[in-house]
Amino acid sequence: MAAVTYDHVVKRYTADVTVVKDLNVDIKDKEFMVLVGPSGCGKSTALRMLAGLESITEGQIRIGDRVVNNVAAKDRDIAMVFQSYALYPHMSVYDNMAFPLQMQHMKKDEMDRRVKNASKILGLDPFLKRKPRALSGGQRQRVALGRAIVRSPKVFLLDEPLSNLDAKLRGQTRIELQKLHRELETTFIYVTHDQVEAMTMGDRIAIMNAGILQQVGTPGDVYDHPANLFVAGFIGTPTMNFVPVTTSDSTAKASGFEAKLPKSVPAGKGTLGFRPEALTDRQSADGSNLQMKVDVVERLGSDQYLYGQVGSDQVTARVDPRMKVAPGDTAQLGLDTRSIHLFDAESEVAFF
Amino acid sequence: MTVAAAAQPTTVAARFSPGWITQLLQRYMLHVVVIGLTVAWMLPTIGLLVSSFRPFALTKTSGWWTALSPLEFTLQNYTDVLDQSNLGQAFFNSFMVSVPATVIPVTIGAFAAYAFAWMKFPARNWIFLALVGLLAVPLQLTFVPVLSFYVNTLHWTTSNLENIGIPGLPWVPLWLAHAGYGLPFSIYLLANFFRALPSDLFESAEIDGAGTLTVFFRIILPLSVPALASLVIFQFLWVWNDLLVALIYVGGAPEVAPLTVNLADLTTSLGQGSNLLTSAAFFSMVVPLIVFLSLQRYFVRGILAGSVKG
Amino acid sequence: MDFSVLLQDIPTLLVVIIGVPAILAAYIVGGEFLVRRLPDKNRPQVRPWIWVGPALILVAGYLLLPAIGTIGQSFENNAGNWVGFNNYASQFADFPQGGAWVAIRNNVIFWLIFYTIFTLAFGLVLAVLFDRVRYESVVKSLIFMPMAISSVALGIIWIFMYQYSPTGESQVGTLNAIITFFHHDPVVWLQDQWPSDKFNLLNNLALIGAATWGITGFSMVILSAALKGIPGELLEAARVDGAGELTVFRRVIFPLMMPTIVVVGTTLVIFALKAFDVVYVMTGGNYNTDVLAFRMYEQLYTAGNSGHASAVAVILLIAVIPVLIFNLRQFRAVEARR
Amino acid sequence: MRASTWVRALVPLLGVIVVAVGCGTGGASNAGSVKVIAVWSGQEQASFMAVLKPFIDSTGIKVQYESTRDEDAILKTRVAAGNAPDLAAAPSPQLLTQFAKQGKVRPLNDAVDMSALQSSTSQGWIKLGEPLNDGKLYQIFSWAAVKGLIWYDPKNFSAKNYSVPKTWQDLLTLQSTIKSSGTPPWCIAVASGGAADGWPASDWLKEIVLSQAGPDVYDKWVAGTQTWTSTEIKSAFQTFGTVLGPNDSNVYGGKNTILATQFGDVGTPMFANPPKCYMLNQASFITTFFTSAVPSLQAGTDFTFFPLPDINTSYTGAHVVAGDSWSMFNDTPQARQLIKYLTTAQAQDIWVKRGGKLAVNKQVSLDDYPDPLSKLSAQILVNTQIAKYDATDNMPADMKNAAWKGLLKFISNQNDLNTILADLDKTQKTAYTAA
Repeated sequence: MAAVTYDHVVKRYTADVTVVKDLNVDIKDKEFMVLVGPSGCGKSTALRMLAGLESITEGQIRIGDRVVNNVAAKDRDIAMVFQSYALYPHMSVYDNMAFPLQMQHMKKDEMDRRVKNASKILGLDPFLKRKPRALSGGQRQRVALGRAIVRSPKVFLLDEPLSNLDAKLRGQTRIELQKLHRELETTFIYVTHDQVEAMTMGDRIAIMNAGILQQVGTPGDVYDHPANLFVAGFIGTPTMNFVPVTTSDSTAKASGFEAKLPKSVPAGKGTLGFRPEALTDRQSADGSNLQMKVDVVERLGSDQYLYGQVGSDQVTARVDPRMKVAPGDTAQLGLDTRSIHLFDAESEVAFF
Repeated sequence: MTVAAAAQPTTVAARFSPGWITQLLQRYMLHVVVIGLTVAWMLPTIGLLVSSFRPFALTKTSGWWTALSPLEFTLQNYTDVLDQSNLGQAFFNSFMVSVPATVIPVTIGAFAAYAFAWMKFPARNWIFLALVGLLAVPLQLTFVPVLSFYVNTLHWTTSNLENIGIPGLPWVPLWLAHAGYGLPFSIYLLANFFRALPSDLFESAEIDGAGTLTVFFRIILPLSVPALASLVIFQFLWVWNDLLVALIYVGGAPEVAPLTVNLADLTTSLGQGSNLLTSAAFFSMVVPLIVFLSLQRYFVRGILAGSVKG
Repeated sequence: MDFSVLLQDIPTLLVVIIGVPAILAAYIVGGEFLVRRLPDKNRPQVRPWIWVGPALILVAGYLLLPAIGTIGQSFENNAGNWVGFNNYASQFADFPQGGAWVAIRNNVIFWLIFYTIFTLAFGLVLAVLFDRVRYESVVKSLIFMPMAISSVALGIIWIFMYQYSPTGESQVGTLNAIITFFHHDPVVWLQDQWPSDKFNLLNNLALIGAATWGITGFSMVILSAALKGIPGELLEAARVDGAGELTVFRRVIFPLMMPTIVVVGTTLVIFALKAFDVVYVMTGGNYNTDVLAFRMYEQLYTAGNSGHASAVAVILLIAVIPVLIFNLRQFRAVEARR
Repeated sequence: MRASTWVRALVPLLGVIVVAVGCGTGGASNAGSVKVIAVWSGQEQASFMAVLKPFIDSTGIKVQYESTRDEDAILKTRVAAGNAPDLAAAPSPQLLTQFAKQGKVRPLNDAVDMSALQSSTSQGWIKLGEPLNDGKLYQIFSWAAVKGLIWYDPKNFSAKNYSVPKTWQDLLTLQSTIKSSGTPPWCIAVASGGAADGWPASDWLKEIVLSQAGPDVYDKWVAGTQTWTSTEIKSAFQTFGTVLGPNDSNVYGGKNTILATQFGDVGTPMFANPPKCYMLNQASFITTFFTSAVPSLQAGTDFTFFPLPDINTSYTGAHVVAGDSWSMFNDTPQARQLIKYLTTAQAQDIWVKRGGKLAVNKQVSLDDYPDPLSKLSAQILVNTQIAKYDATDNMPADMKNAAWKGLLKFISNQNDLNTILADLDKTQKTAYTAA
């Protein structure tokens, strides 16, 4: 229902502690935007500035067309789900969900209608009279969602809402959240440190590191065209292989192999990046083949990962599960040069 | 638990130890320890209670535990207190003193503790420290300056306040005095408690549209019931049992003097009538105990459980 | 005896019981109402002062200003003339038995250590033990009972407990009765010269014991509330992890209760430094049981020497400073964790 | 909820208060009143109220009486803060003398009828009321007690054929006779509930100083010009030592019992069967303690007293007395009326009849005393040739306290005498200038 814009936003605690540096993001209306990054990267601070829980040192945050820098949290028409859920322990589930509506002095029947509606969506009907302590973790999480839903806010803020759930429940809730996003047709801004959540849920992902926005894009974009070494390494499991290389024209020479580059680059030092799935047991057409001394073999059923040495570099490969290989073997592998990346050694920015 | 664990030396098991004895010991050890400690703790009070029912002459020559043989009990000490003191008026006065002198510092203290715990303002920590430091000021030193402020600046004395005729007015200086003396402790205790509340709750409420007042009245206060209950009890006890501050600020006139003053007057300046103090002590304990017992249920387990933990 | 006055005046009582909280609530609501009239920017600057204002005014009036006056007076004689550090010099004269030395020793060593540790330890042990029985509320009320006893009555009870009759006579005091039951000579608890007549420990401990008995209910109740704030799952988790009960207590319960223990401990340390009632009622500071607060009282009211009294009070205030530093660290740590 | 809601909720509450305030019982009493502070509570308070009743009935003046055990603290605070009572009575004139020095109390020369006072009260008592020696009367005495009475159980004495000693030597002989019979001669108890511990021992010392060294030394001692280390005072301590015996062996239970026993319980061992001691020294008020501890005791048959024999015969008939003195802080007509009333025989007689006090006013008839013993002590009071006021009570409070504490130390270890006296000299140097 509203776009959100971060416009040169800076958050500084003291002169030398800056946690968010010049953040520029446009979040479109009804978009599911995920802010992802390692802990301490400033993503939560960015969200809390939007929520109005932290002051903005420099720049502007806009919800729709309205600059909200000096608008009180309650007047920003947002709802937030906390990592800890922040349920009021002394209030029943119903009262927890009705609380924000009471704050708006809503008519009792309208309030009732909304709470009932939300509780139906979330399957909380049987628990309305209970106190939070009598609920399971998943139920509490849904109450926290319900409290956000009832307000029909312009923007939904979610601060690592799944991190207190177990793995199975987390998977389910991920799907429920996406459904909810579709049903509510509202802007969602979701903060997480888990790139899987980011990849699976986000319409777009904004990756942050050390207070600096690294890249914004769809999950596919970010995966296939990481803007820099950090993004490349952060997104995807197992992580991308990074091999130091010396480039000249359109070849890159590593310690154990040579790879043909799709584009010619200036001669010099760089880091070659390729995902495990780019290194397979199929021989490469352009001759970028290499030999790996296998240390560990991981069979996952659908896939088989090989961890080993290529030259003096540690590398991971994803091969056909039927390939027969044992630790200590030397495997013949081919590199798919169409999906390799090269990063500048100094700036770590991607050439391609 | 610790005691139960320690009370089972392993060396005994090697010699003679049918399993059920050890188990029995283990099972009842806790109760034996708990009840034993409680009884030991009550011994002085029991002694006083028994003595209060014994004829005065006997308490001088034999211990209270001999009271059963020969069985010699009397209600004399209690009836004497009822006859000699003006208990009705004194109880009333004590309530008139204690209730506001508890409510004022706890409420004002809660306001301030909220600010100290959750608002930012200059010199916050230093002011807070100064408050804790002021806990150590001996009250006796403050009497003259404070009282002369009342008398010389405000021209307030108990009797002219009484003459205005507004109910409770003669006690106002005493209320404020108890508030002033009780506030550092109130603020210290409550601020530490408030500070320990999870910040997510307030932030969530803030986003939900709750103002400062709503957060205070609808979230902080309900969540702080155990701390508030303890504080109410302590402040009430302190005021109820106070003698010196009452004597300084309202004096010993029977129309205004609280129970403590009244009961202290049972003995003469030379100490005659000290037998009455045993029974008087029980009269003065009744109300504090009722207050404690009625607030006891608020010390419940885990009021924060389920709020922010996964 | 006439209780009718109690009934007659109940409307007055009600007015006060309702009126006082109403005025306080009106103040804060009104204050907040005014704050909201302010521009957005100024609200966070003004609001805290509305909330702390009444407390600061009362504390300043009743404690701070008199305390400042006390510091000034400690450098003056009774006539109000500046005497420099003379008042302090006379407190620190004649080490170790003269001036305020005995009081300082008793407060800063005996009371501070034994009173604080006894009370905290008893409170903690009782809170933990009682937490595990179903009749908790009953035993807790019984332990709490001494709190309801005024200091004067407490003195009477313990004078009773410590009463001494000569060896061979029947003992009226409870403790001596127990001791003589085991064929030991009765002990003169409050005058005893143990371990030596210049360094009496036993009678100081006897006083501290009486005070501890009175205050343990306080530490038990607060510590018990903190104990109940520890989520059960955490303890279960620790037990599942194979921790014994002692380990659970040492590694889980104790650290989680630490903030509360600090609060109670701080309060007790200050109570220990301010110890007065028990000494006043039971020994009058005789037999080397003097304490600072009592010495101050004597200097102020008996000797009528406000300079000396103020100097003693200032010594007492200075003794609190380490506690304050500890507290400052503590809440800086809490702040950092947020 | 917004602020406005809270405001709306509060309006009715405030209304209640305003109405209540409006309905408050207004109006002050116009008859006039006197505020009085004294230490009398319990039975003593009842007696004082009985004294006041005729005054209130006849004048219509309301007397607001406050009693406090902690008179030093309360009165000093109130006076310093400017909230003094109109009248105060103190058991120790020193407190009131301090206020006289500070100019806080009003001279009474105009307030009372001096000629009437002089005819009804002996000059000694009036003189005591002029502590500043400026010819102004600051204190008026109403009731008194005689100190230095040796109490004994006549049945015990006759059973053993002991006779009442007439001379100091007789007393010492009796003392050793009793001791050799296997029972300690004396009971002494000096505890007084904390702060006042030790005063009963000072009764012994004062009596000895007066009777052994004479009134001049006594006066100088009170005034702070006679040092504690002087031979006179030191030998008074030593004489007290001969009463206590080596290591307090003349006293029941020795030092532990002396120090640990409340002064009111001093008589209990004497009335035991067989008696555990034969004599004790206390003021006239001790009888009420006897009878409350052992209700069956009869004055005269179960206990009686003889005055402490003269130590030095040149001071024969010297006695230490104590009494309640009055001062006026606010000169109001009502206060004047009341203090005048309190000097009258009519007023003093009321308490005398109720027991426990002796009248200072000579016009109170000896026949009004309720029992033979109080009559006897009243007679001593009237016939005393050298009446001296309680010395420690007349010393500055700091000195008084130090003296009490010094006596406690002396009882616990008589060998420390020199140190104790030297310490007392130190206090003497500061105490008299401080106040």
